[in-house]
Parts: sequence; C-alpha cells; structure tokens
Amino acid sequence: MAKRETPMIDELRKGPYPSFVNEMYKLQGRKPMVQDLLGQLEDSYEQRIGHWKHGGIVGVMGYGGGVIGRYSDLSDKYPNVAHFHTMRINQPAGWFYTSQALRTLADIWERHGSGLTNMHGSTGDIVFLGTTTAELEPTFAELTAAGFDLGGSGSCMRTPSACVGPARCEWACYDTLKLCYNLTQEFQDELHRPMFPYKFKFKCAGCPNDCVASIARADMSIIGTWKDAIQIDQAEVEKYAKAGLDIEGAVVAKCPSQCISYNGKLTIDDGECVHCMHCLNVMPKALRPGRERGATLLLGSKAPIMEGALLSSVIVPFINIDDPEEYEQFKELVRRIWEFWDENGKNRERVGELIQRIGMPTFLDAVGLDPEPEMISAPRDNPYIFFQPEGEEA
Amino acid sequence: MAKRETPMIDELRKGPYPSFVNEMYKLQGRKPMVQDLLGQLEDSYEQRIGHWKHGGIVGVMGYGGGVIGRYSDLSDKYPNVAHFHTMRINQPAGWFYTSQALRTLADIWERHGSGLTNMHGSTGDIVFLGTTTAELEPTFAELTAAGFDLGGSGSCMRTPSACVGPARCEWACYDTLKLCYNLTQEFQDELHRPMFPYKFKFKCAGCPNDCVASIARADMSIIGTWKDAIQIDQAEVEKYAKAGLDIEGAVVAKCPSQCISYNGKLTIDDGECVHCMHCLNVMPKALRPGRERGATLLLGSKAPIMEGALLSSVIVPFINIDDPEEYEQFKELVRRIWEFWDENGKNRERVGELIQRIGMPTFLDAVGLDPEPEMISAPRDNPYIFFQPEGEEA
Amino acid sequence: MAEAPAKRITDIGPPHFEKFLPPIVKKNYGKWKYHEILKPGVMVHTAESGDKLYTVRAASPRLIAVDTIRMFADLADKYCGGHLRFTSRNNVEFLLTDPSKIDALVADLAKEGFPIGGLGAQISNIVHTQGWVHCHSAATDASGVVKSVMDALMPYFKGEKRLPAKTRVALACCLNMCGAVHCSDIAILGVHTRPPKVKNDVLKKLCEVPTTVAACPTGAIRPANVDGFESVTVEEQLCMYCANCYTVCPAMPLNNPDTDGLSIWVGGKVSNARSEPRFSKLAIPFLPNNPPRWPEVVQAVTNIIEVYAANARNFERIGDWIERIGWPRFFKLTGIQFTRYHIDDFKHAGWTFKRSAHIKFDQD
Amino acid sequence: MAEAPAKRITDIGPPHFEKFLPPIVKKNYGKWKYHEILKPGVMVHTAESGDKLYTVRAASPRLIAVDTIRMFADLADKYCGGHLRFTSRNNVEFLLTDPSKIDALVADLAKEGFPIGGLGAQISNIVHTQGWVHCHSAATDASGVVKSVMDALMPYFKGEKRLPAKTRVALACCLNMCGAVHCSDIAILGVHTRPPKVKNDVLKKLCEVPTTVAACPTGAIRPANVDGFESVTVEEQLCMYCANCYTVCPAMPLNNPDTDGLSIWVGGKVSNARSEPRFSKLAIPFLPNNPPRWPEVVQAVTNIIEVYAANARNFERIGDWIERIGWPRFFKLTGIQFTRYHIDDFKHAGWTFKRSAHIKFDQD
Ligand code: SRM
Ligand code: SRM
Ligand code: SRM
Ligand code: SRM
Ligand code: SF4
Ligand code: SF4
Ligand code: SF4
Ligand code: SF4
Ligand code: SF4
Ligand code: SF4
Ligand code: SF4
Ligand code: SF4
Repeated sequence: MAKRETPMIDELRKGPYPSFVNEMYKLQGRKPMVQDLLGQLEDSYEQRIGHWKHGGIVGVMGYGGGVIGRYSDLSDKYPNVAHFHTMRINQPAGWFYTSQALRTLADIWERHGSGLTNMHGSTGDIVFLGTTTAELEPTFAELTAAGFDLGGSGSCMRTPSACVGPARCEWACYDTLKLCYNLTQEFQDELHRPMFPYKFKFKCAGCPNDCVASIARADMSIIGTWKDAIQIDQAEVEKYAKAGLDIEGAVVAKCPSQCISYNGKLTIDDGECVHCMHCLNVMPKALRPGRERGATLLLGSKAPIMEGALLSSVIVPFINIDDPEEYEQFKELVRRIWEFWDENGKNRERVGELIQRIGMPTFLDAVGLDPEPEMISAPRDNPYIFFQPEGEEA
Repeated sequence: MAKRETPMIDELRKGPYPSFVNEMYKLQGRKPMVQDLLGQLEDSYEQRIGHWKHGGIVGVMGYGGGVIGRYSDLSDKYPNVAHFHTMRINQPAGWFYTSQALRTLADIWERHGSGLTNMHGSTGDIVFLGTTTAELEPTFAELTAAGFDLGGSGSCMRTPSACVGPARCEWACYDTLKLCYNLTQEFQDELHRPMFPYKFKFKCAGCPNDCVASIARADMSIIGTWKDAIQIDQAEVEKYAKAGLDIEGAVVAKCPSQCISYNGKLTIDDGECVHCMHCLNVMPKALRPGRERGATLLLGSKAPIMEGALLSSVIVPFINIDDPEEYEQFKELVRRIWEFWDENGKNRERVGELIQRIGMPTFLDAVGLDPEPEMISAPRDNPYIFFQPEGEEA
Repeated sequence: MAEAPAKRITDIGPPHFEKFLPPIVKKNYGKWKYHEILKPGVMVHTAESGDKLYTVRAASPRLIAVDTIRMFADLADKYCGGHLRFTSRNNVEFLLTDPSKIDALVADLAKEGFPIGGLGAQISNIVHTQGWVHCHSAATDASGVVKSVMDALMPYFKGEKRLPAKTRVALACCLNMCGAVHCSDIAILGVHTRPPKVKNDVLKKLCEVPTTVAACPTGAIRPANVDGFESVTVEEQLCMYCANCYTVCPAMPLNNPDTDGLSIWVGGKVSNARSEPRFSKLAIPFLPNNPPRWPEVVQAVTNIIEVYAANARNFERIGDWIERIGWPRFFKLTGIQFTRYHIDDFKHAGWTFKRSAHIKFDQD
Repeated sequence: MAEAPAKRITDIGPPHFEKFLPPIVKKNYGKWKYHEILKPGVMVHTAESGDKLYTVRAASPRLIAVDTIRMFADLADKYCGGHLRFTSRNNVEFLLTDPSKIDALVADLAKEGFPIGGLGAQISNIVHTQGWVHCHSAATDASGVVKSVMDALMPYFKGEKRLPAKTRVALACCLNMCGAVHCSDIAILGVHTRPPKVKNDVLKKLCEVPTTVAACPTGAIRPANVDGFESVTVEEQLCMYCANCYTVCPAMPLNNPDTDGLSIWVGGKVSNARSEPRFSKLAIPFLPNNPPRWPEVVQAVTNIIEVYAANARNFERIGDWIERIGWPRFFKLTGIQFTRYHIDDFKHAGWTFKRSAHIKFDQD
C-alpha cells in the first residue's frame, strides 16, 4: 500500500520540542497500523475533526477494565486502524524502571501492538496505544508473565499513583510509593472489575507541594504533612543570607500565615504555620518538615462533568500512616467510604458529587468521622440547618 | 379591667439600656391596647411562643401596601389587640426631623393608634405599631394632610433610604438624600401599588463605608465612589504623625491593595486603590475622596429565603449621578431592570435570584449593559459556556 | 375600611428632607471637611466654612412611645434649635452648634434613661425586628433579647471598654431576617428546629396547594390527600425549618415553645473598609428560648466579644480577625463546640469545604 | 476475544517498585536532606549519608515509540546503571551518581532530539490527552497543539528566559478534562460550541433514553418521538455543549469542523505553596482549530506568559499575580477582550460576581 502523503502533520516534525510525529515515523516503516494512523490523522488535520468511533466494550477475560476500545470511522480507507484499542498497564509506583523492564515492555508491544505508547497516561498508567481485539489476551498473557498487570478504566478503582516521595525527595512525610503499592495490591479486585457507581482514583503526594496533583485529580488525595515544629538549621539560614537570599522578601513576606520572623535568626510560630511548604521550598538546606509526620486525607476531586470541577476537601486533618495497623485503619476508612458510595451514589456519580448532594455531615456520620473545624474554610452562612431530633442542644 | 401582672417582662424594665417595656408602660395607663399588648407579651414570655396570627390583607383605599395586618390568637383574653395592624410611614430622607414634625406624628398616632412606634423599621420607615382596621383610613388622612405618606410593603417597591450623606458627612460622593427623595417621588405608584413579582428596595450610601448597609439589604445598592486621585493634605498627614498615629501600621499596612507608601510624605498609587475608604477613615483631616465623584451601582442583595442570602453585585462600575439628565438615565436603567424582572421573574422571586437563575450575561444583554471585568471577582471556572450562534469569535 | 374623607390626598411621598435640615446643615450641605470623635457618644463635624456641628448620639430601644418622641422633640427645642435625626441603626442624634450645651443635654438624656455612646469602634444599637411584639413568624422575641444583650454590652456602647473595630450586632426573629443579620459582626437569629405541623382540615381553605408546594426551597412539600382533605405532606428529612411555607400559607405553622430557639452567627460585615463585605457564619447552632433575660444568649455574645477584644488587632472586624487566625482557632479560643451543623450542606456547600492542605496544628 | 492461555495469571498488580530503584536510592530511601538545581534540567539531591544523586530531566512528547523506550533504556545503561524514571508530567529523568557523565548524557539526548530542562521556575511538559490520535470525543487534537505550543515555549523550558515561578500548562481535548486542566496556570481546552445532532434513527438501538436524558447537567434533553423514532430532542438554548450526552450515547455527536475550537484558562494551581490550590478561570472563550500549528493558540499562550513574566513578582504563580492585580488589569495588560462569556452563568455563578465596591479605576 502506498503511503498517504501527510504534509500537514509532517509540519510537526520540525521545531525544537520532541515530536510525536517523529515517534510515529520511527514505526511506520514496519507497522502498517501506524502508517494508517498517520493517514487518518492527516485526514483529521485537513478536516479538523476526529475519526474515531465511540468505543465498544472490549477487554481481557475476567477483567472489566484496563482496555479502551476504539474503532475508526474510516476503516475502509485505513483498515489497519479499524481496531485501535488502548491497553492501560499499571505503572510501578513512582514511575521507576530498569532498562531491562523497559525493554521487556517494548518487546511485548512490538509483538502485539502498534509500538506506540504513552509514557504515561494522565492517571499514571503505561498506555499501550493501538491494537486489535485479537491481540488483547496474548498481550495480557505476556505482560503478566513479565510481572505486569492492567490498570483501571470504566467504573473501576483506577490505578493509584504517587510522587517520587522518599525515593528522591527530602520532603516526603510518609512513604508514598509504599502506600501506593499497598493500595494497588490490596484493591486488585476493585481495580479490575467495575463495581462502583463510577471511577475512583487515589493519588499519594508526600507533602503539600502535591507533585502528583492529587488535590485536583484524585477522589482520595493523601497529602503528606507534619504536626510539630519545622526543623531549622540556623547555620544554613545564615549561609543563605550570606549567599544573597533576601530572606525578608522571599521568605518572611511570602509566608501565607505571616508566622515567620527573621533577625539574623529565623523564628517560626509553628502553631500558626499552615504547612504550605513555601519557606522549605526556598531554603531546603536550612528548613525541614517536623519529625511527627503523617498525612492529611482529602476527598472528592474531579473534572467538571456534571456539576462543575471539584477539588478534594479535608476529611481527616492528620493521620499517621506508616505501620501495618495504620494502613489497615486507612483502608477500613476507604472501605466504609466505598460502601456508603455504593449504597447511595447514583450511576456515574463520583464520591465528591455524592457528598455535595447528600451533605458532608451526613457523609461524616455514615463513615464514622467526627466533624472538625479543619474540614472547612468557614462554617455555613445559610441558616438552613437540618437539626437532628436528638441533637438540637449539640 | 384589672391589669394582668407581667412579672417576666417587668424584669426588662431594669438595667442600663433604655427599655422597650418602659415605653409600653408610658402608654398603658391611657391605652388599653398597650395594656393588652403587655398582657399578651407576658403570655408569650411564659409560654415561649408568639400569639399573633398570620396577617390578613388590610390597607388604605387605593394602596396595596403600607399596612401590615395583624390579629391576636388570644383575642378573647386580650380584646384590645384583636386587631393590631402596623402602618409604615415613609421617613424623610436621612431621618432628619423638626420637633414640630415629630409632635405632629406623635399626635396623630396618639389619636388613632397604640401610641407605640418604631423609630424606625429595618427598611427605614416610621413604623406605627398597632391599630385597628377602622383607624387606618383616618390616620392616613391626617398623615397626608400633614405632608406624610405611607411606605411600601408586599410586592411593592419599598421605601428607599439613604445615609446622612452630604448633610453631615465629609465623604458623600453624591447627594444621597436628593437621590433618595427623587426616587421616592418618581416611583410613588410602584411604592404604593404592588406590581412586581416581589419586593424591591433601594438604598443610597454616599461612600463605600455603606452606612445604610445597602450592599446587604437593597435590591439596588447605590454606593458613592470617586475615579480620580485621593486628595492628600500632606501638612495634615504630618500632624497625624506628630500626634502619634502609627501611619505605617494603621494605614499603610492595612491598605488592602497595598498601594500606599509613607516616608514623611504619603504617596498613593491611585490606579491601584480599590476605594475601600480605610485610609480616609483613619485620617479624615488629611485625606479626602477625589473630585470626580459618582457612584457604583450594585444589584440583587437580599435575605436568605429561598436560595440563600445574596449581596448586591456590581452592574455599573461608575456613573455620574448629579444632574437631571444623569438622574433620568439612572431611572431609565431602573425601569429596564423592572421590565425585565416583570417579564421573567417568578412569583416571589427577587431580582437577584432571577439573575442567578437566568444568568448575568442574559440579564446584561436584556437591560443593555456591556459586560465589564469590574462586574466579577473572577471569570467563570466551569467550561459550561452558552456560546451564541453569532458570537463565537467574540 | 373606614369611609374615605372628601378630598383624599395620595401619592405625595414623604416631606422633602430640606424642610427638616438644621440651618447649619443647609449652609454647609456637601461641604463638610472632616470629623472628630470628642468622647464616647459625641463627635464634631467641621465644614469648609469653619462651621462646627456637634452630634450627640443617644441609645434608643427603637420601640418607643409617642411620649418619648415628644421628649426628644422637647430636647431638640431646648438644645438644637428644634432639629434632630435618627440613624440607620435607630439611635437618635442631637445636632448642636453650641458645644457648651452638650453636657446639659447629656444630663437630661441620662435623666430620661437614654445613655449616649455607640460612636466609632464601639458597639452601637442592635438592629432588630418585631418578635413576639408584632410578628406571627417569630421563633423568639426581638426587643427582649436585644434589651438583655445591650444591658450586658453597655460598657462597649459607652466606650468604657475598648474594641479593636466597629462591632455590629443584629437580631432577626426568624429566617426571613428582617434585621438583615446576614452581614453582621454578630448576629442573633431565631430558629425553628421542627417541621411545620400541617393543618390539613383548613389548608385548602386558606392556601393554594401549588403555591405552598413551590414555597419550599428543598422540595419537601408534596400535594397529598390526608384524611379526606386536599392538603400537603412534608417529607420531614428534607425540611430545614425555614418557614417559607408558613409565610405563604398560615396552615403550616412551625412555632413551638420547646424547640424554637436562637442561633449565633459571626464575622459578617457590610462596609468596604479594608476587606470586602462578607456574610456572617454559624457560630452556635442553637440556644434555648429563655425569657425574660435569655442568659445563654447574653453569655454567648459577651463571650465572643470579650475573646475578640482580647485577641484581635486594631482595625480588625470580627470577620477579619477570624480570617487571620482561622476558624479552628476561633472555636478553640471561644470554647464554642464545633458540630456537624457548622458544616454547610445547602446547595453551594462545596465552597465552604477546606479544599487545600493549609492546616494549623496546635503545638502543645 | 482470543483464547486464553492455559495458566492465566491475573490480579498480580504492578511489579514492586523496589525492584526498579537504583542502589543509591535504596540506600538513602527516606533519608534525603536537600536538593539544588545545578543548571536548567539538572539537579542534585544530597542524602544524610552525604551521597549525591544527580537528576537530568529530558523533555518527552509522551506519545513515544518503543524505539524511543529502547533508546532511553540504552542511555540508562550507559550512564545510570540501568535506571531511570518518568515524572508526573511525563518527562523522563536520568538518575546519575557520577556528575562527570552529565554532559555526555545531555549531548546524547540532544542528538536524539530530547532537550533537557523543565526544572524549578520554568515551564515543564504540557500535561495532555489523546486528541485526534485516539479519542472519539476530542474537539481538537492534543499532541499537535502541545507540540506547537512547546516549540514556542522552549526558551522557558530550557531556562533561557526567566519566569517568576513554576508555570504549569495543560491541555484537554474536551470537557471531560482528562488532562485535569482545571487547576493549571494555563489550560488549553477543546470546546464544542454547538448542540449535539441527534441521530434519531439509531438512538434507540444504541442507547437507553432515560440514561441519555439523565446525562444532561442542564436538563436540555427530553424524550421525544421524532419521525416515528423513539428518540430525544435537545432544547438548544439549554445546551452548553458539554458532550456528556455523547459520552453516554454515541447517537448524540457534537464534533463539528467549523464550530469546534479551543479555549484558554488561566490562574489555576495545585500546590499549597503560599496560596491554596485554585481553579483556572476563563481567559479566552474561543480560538479556532487551525492545524497543523494552531498559531492563534500559540500566540495566546505566549502572550499570557510574556505579560506574566514581565509583570509578576518572584514566587507569584499566574493566579497569585492576577489575584494581586485584579482581573480587570489582567485583561488590560494582556489585551484579551472581556466578553459576556467570562461572566459565569452556571449553578454557583453568584460566587464569582463582584459583591463589593472594591473597584480600581485607571488614572489616565
Ligand atoms: C488516556 C487518558 C488521557 C490521556 O491521554 O492520558 C484518558 C482518556 C479518556 N478518558 Fe479520562 N483519561 C485519562 C485520565 C483522566 C483524568 C486525569 C487523572 O486521572 O489524573 C481525568 C480527570 C480527573 C477525574 O478523574 O475527574 C479524566 C477525566 C475523564 C472523564 C470525566 C470524569 C468526571 O467525573 O468528570 C471522562 C468521562 C467519563 O468518565 O465518562 C473520561 C473519559 C475518558 C475516555 C475513556 C473517553 C470516554 O468518554 O469514554 C478517554 C479515552 C481516550 C482514548 O481513546 O484513549 N475521563 N480522565 C487518561 C488515562 C490514562 C491512564 O490510565 O493513565
Ligand atoms: C417591620 C420590619 C421589621 C422591623 O421590625 O423593622 C419587617 C417586618 C416583616 N417582614 Fe421584613 N421587615 C422589615 C425589613 C426587612 C428587611 C431589612 C431591610 O429592608 O433593610 C429584610 C431583609 C432584606 C431583604 O429585603 O431581603 C426583610 C426581609 C423579609 C423577608 C424575606 C425576603 C426575602 O426575599 O428573603 C420576608 C418574607 C416575605 O417577604 O414574605 C419579610 C416579611 C416580613 C413580614 C411582613 C412578615 C411576613 O412574613 O409577612 C414582617 C411583618 C412583621 C410585623 O408583624 O410587623 N421580610 N424585611 C421591617 C420593615 C420596616 C420598614 O418598613 O421600615
Ligand atoms: C449615622 C450613621 C449614618 C446614618 O445615616 O445614620 C453613620 C455615620 C458615620 N459613619 Fe457609619 N454610620 C452609620 C451606620 C453605619 C453602618 C451601617 C450599620 O451599622 O448597619 C456601617 C456598616 C457596618 C458594617 O460594616 O457592618 C457603617 C460603617 C462605617 C465605617 C466603616 C467601619 C469599618 O471599619 O468597617 C466608617 C469609618 C470609620 O468608622 O472609621 C463609618 C463612619 C461614619 C462617620 C464617621 C462618617 C462621618 O464622617 O460622618 C459617621 C459617624 C461615626 C460613627 O462611628 O458612627 N461608618 N456605618 C449610621 C450610624 C448608625 C448607628 O447609630 O450606629
Ligand atoms: C519529579 C516530580 C515528582 C514526580 O514524582 O514525578 C517533582 C519533583 C519535584 N518537585 Fe514538584 N515535581 C513534579 C510535579 C509537580 C507538580 C504536579 C504537576 O505539575 O502536575 C506540582 C504542582 C504544580 C501546581 O501547583 O500546579 C509540583 C509542585 C512543586 C512545588 C510548588 C511550586 C509552587 O511554588 O507552587 C515545588 C517547590 C518548588 O519548586 O520550590 C516542587 C518541588 C519539587 C522538587 C524540588 C522536590 C525535591 O526536593 O525533590 C522536585 C524537583 C524540582 C522541580 O522543579 O521539578 N514541586 N511539582 C514532578 C515533575 C514534573 C515535571 O516533569 O515537571
Ligand atoms: S509532593 Fe512533596 S514529597 Fe512528593 S515529590 Fe513533591 S515535594 Fe517531594
Ligand atoms: S510552611 Fe508556609 S505557612 Fe508554614 S512557616 Fe513556612 S511559609 Fe509559613
Ligand atoms: S456611607 Fe459614607 S457618605 Fe454616607 S454617612 Fe457613611 S461614611 Fe458618610
Ligand atoms: S481607599 Fe483603601 S485601597 Fe484606596 S488607598 Fe486608601 S486604604 Fe488603600
Ligand atoms: S424576622 Fe421574621 S419574625 Fe422577625 S419581623 Fe421579620 S418576618 Fe417577622
Ligand atoms: S419549613 Fe421550609 S423546608 Fe420545611 S417544609 Fe416549610 S418551606 Fe420546606
Ligand atoms: S479530554 Fe476528552 S477528548 Fe481528550 S482524551 Fe479525555 S475524553 Fe478524550
Ligand atoms: S452537550 Fe451537554 S448540555 Fe448539551 S444536550 Fe448534551 S449533555 Fe446536555
């Protein structure tokens, strides 16, 4: 088959940033699927419209998620992308790889798919981009043989992800990779078999810098923090000052709770600190999180459909999350939340939307959490209080 | 008839703050109505419940508002408050009186009612508290003869009110009393005859200190402001400093837009000033509003029923409002707003609620105002844009 | 209605305000230059002309007898050339041109039981409503609670005790909020805590069913045939006792001696000074109706004010102060219990959730 | 589906991350002390042990061929003992213990077309989605727009041009927002601007009518019999083109070459640093789909970044900067036109209205 000319997308081979079109070109010689993808994409560029049909339900045996079915609406013209499904492969926590593991993945995908990938998808998965229905099961077999497994899709729990955390970051207040792995393993069933009203995502961030965007993109956001005083190394503070850092302007003035003062020595009123990370970010050598470390749990973030986007909001101001017992307690809470959501959530209603609909107090009661003022930015301003028969003197 | 003992409310005759019970006592000797009111109130105090029935429709001929009907549910026990209607009398703008006028009002009410008043009601009216249906028309006749008229109630325009403004305040940026009087006179028909979906209130505040709480309590809030530079008298600044005012702490640091600096001389970056009034409030001798004065128009505030309380929001960032032509333009805008509200408002839907329901952009289009960024605290964060067929390149 | 008089005057509006302005005001109208607070309750405005106008502000219970109006008129004649005014918070202001008369006026006022104060960074009058004195809707009395609270707050009204900034207290006796308490530093709000008891036998006679159904913000009311009567039912879990149904339909009463009470709200403001206007937020969901002195309410308000006075910085309104220290600290400092009721669950609730990891932890 | 292999392995989850950690990471796990950015794209982390780990961050188009994965693996073997990682924004990071190898690695990367950068107060990779490469829902392409914009932003990625703070750009090709663009400094969002065209003849076959009706956030969809088909109608004024109906029902397509396009959103953030996390807000409601280089989008993003870089203070994210100067100034400085579309009219719109008299006026 003669290669279709693709002048428009070829434009995108130019320029300093690495080009996804070049990536396709690397494969098109040996992969008719990629050649047709290039062709169809050129059609899209010419016509300013996509050419994929609504996905059907395809997958591997016994799993309800992990594969996104995709079919071309130009299959006559581009028969090699008539099927063009993606497979979501659960990434190792923190996205660390050995060259060996990468080659294994590459070889599997060379054998069974287009050879195109996303490293990684927005949820965190390794995305294998484009294969046929027939290849799904063989690919899966090779993947599991190599120690990999599928990630989530549909109304499953989704692949949890984690920031690099203790593996390379001085600020990790809990072990993000360990928790991420533990959750993934514990909830394999939920990850692979749709059982919820809708999707559910975990993201583990080691500190309030939130390098995995958990507060915006996870139903359950686990953000590391500390309770006691920021550790100050005054000698290093002095060095920063000597090196020309404007401590007044860059640190003191930028502290959102105005709890830092500096006069040769740096003083922090730790009871007022909101754990924003700014001072630590600016002076990593001089300041470190306290020693009593753990995490804040926040619930409910998601994209706008249908009631507008949500950010996660605090449901537990602080937990310790290190030892097995603490893990178990956390997972028990997760299970109670899921149970409540299962029972009360409408079809395609995320947990954050459910809480908005039925009310945070009702939710807290149901999952057994006590109301705490840290859960709110301000108390209600409307007088529409649902007094409870036994509770009006509360 | 023997006076009922009123030990509970008599408790409230004690204490340093002037006592409303003492006010009742001043009248009860000569006013059986007040005597019964005391009795019924004592019943309420004993039983912790009110004893008034839902008001019926009573009024003066040809008016639909201005009287609140009220009937006792203990009329057997307290026959003199079987009827206990209030009359709302439109106050003179700014609540200025001559002793003469006050005596006239007092005498009318002595003749026709309980002798109890509210000086004033929350909307601003003189409230004549308690009379019978039979007395309404005679009271009205005497009031109008004396140059007074009723205020609003029900689905009328309500009695406009104004801060003391230019009569005694150095900060008035427009003539609040004149505008208040002018609106009241222009819209007599709307004030006296229910013609709207619900109530509509005007409040005129001479500057952003908003001493009539217009932004919280008026459907249309007219708040004085200025456009040019704050007038600074540096000599007076110096005097404040010498007198011990901490200009850095009390003025510079408290300016919400951080646009003041001080080093012997006070400098204001007027383009950044948000017209909050703070610096003027602290140094009235040294600082005065600019010379180009006018008002910001805000629309829509109200109490919580039914969708939660609203504050008024900006619909015109700045208008000049001094000469007859400017008055006419303003009133034309008001009429366009009413027209739109009349056509689109549901029963008992305030204009602020209507805007929330149908959308501010639609409202602005309908009343002929251009969208301006000063109308918002931030642009939308949801992607649910109603693109208009002709407008997508707007 | 009584018969109308022969020549009926209507639609004349109020008297023109100019008729009532004192000569000094007319002369300096719009030409005031600055003001100074001379002492608690007394201020002076200086005009560009150099003229000086002295204002003495006296407390008022707002509910006043014509006798008191006449007494005010007499004092106005005696000291102020026959002029006075009332304020937007229902105080009365005497306008003098001769400062030497101030003390005598204040003494006369004191004799009549009308103390002066409420200027500047003080507590002024409590804006309030009708309560059991006149309204059918009241979950509590207005004047009685106000009197009790103001008795306790007198040192702050009279300037004997210092406050960081203006502190506005307001009361409304039901959720209609005629006192517009929703933007007050401290708001006292009468609340029902039980659903309406439908009077099925008379509902159809007194009200329209569709209007009654439409009145409910939460959709709790449904048309229903009860015991053979065309009426409505209330789904009780959906009811948050707003009484809007009662406002449109007398057959839906909510008043109840045992379960009606008061709530306390804090941190609202109206002025644009420094921070933007702001709604009051829930501090205490429920306090019992305890006439004649409502000690629980008095204690609650006094406590908040004392904690505020002790902790806030100058020029910080209550809401500004709480904004700075955060709500958890507010609850801690005041000792007020945080409950599930504080967490919003009405339509826009999400905006009040803590959607960040900005959290303070006490260092013990 | 293909036949399943004899011994099927399932539910094993991903490999344990420890298997993939470089030795230096294992040794110093949880014991890192501080980091320094050595130059654009290169940083070093120092452990309590004194060990130093050098990270070289290279750009990636995210959509990569297995060839590139193998090339990365080769470089990891050559320079990093066979280890590397990817970042949460899809860059690739090479982890070295020997700083003397950095330059050679960077040179090799450059040869392959992979520049380094994106660390600290720079523009990093654009988080993005599938677009016309894989998704049925896309109102625009993803990779092509990203490539075009990143080509223009390279000086900011490579640290050749200074930025006041981290600047996160994201793209999503439809309102589902898989790129979670709702909290980005700059978000590029594909939008439809016309209601779905209902395929009445097939709807009943492909979809459930009640589910389709329920999918609409604004209630624009009603069940209807059209030309004899059991189907739905869309009340066009109620439609804001979210495509949620299309997500649940293929018979409701919205894609349209002429009226699909892109919108630009600004000022969001995720981190808690200084200010709380924040949603992005609308800057430009509509830009046309103009492949292959989307010049209007490139220009719009570049303009915002240039104005921001020129005006913001250090450590101010775009949203912090706008918060300080106010939205009117943002529109003025960027020259972006303010339109009726910027004013929110969705359910919680009131919160975004200006509910104060805090207004700035230009002094000309
Ligand atoms: C592949 C991926 C985009 C990418 O290129 O990275 C993706 C692709 C799709 N997403 Fe997504 N989402 C992807 C991450 C996200 C994220 C980001 C995240 O997880 O951090 C979000 C926003 C966060 C959130 O969960 O709200 C996201 C929010 C959505 C939504 C809106 C959900 C909502 O509640 O508002 C939909 C619509 C739906 O679920 O029906 C959706 C639906 C879809 C579908 C399945 C299309 C559909 O309507 O059925 C897309 C398939 C595209 C395709 O053909 O491959 N996708 N989706 C991401 C998953 C890769 C991975 O597993 O790693
Ligand atoms: C007398 C007064 C209270 C007072 O003691 O000062 C008052 C008294 C009543 N108000 Fe009011 N309102 C009074 C000022 C207000 C204010 C304050 C203001 O105007 O600044 C508000 C809040 C601002 C606002 O307009 O939203 C107010 C918001 C309401 C509402 C709620 C309206 C809403 O849209 O949420 C109702 C309920 C209604 O309209 O059905 C209401 C209804 C009532 C009724 C008529 C009761 C009813 O449900 O029918 C009350 C009659 C009491 C009586 O027996 O005398 N009243 N009402 C005030 C009028 C006096 C005057 O004319 O000067
Ligand atoms: C007389 C009155 C206007 C009227 O037409 O009746 C009035 C008069 C003055 N106000 Fe006011 N305000 C009056 C109600 C208000 C209100 C409305 C209210 O309380 O319901 C407000 C908004 C309150 C709020 O924000 O909740 C109000 C917020 C202010 C402010 C801003 C205070 C702040 O820092 O937030 C100032 C400036 C100041 O005091 O420094 C001010 C300043 C003034 C000045 C100094 C203006 C002047 O130069 O003449 C006047 C007397 C001082 C004083 O401390 O009372 N006035 N002032 C009202 C007196 C009510 C009373 O009896 O206490
Ligand atoms: C590698 C990565 C984590 C990972 O597991 O992959 C990472 C790593 C680091 N981040 Fe991050 N962040 C990473 C994504 C994020 C994200 C998420 C995102 O961009 O989607 C955020 C939130 C962004 C936002 O707010 O919208 C993020 C917000 C921060 C911040 C707060 C910046 C701020 O001022 O708002 C810091 C502190 C700083 O840079 O001073 C930080 C700091 C750091 C440090 C310095 C932490 C450390 O000591 O190791 C790391 C390298 C510096 C750097 O500038 O990139 N990291 N960081 C992610 C690199 C993405 C990339 O390729 O560019
Ligand atoms: S979230 Fe915190 S702990 Fe995790 S990588 Fe970012 S800065 Fe480090
Ligand atoms: S972490 Fe943030 S809030 Fe805490 S002291 Fe540092 S800058 Fe201030
Ligand atoms: S609102 Fe302004 S002009 Fe009016 S009285 Fe108050 S301070 Fe003076
Ligand atoms: S009026 Fe307010 S914003 Fe303007 S300069 Fe004075 S303090 Fe600053
Ligand atoms: S607040 Fe309620 S009870 Fe009080 S006067 Fe107004 S309507 Fe009546
Ligand atoms: S009190 Fe309010 S919520 Fe309850 S039924 Fe009546 S209108 Fe509905
Ligand atoms: S943002 Fe929309 S078009 Fe893009 S991948 Fe996600 S669902 Fe598909
Ligand atoms: S595109 Fe959205 S708003 Fe329009 S009909 Fe479909 S679901 Fe409703």
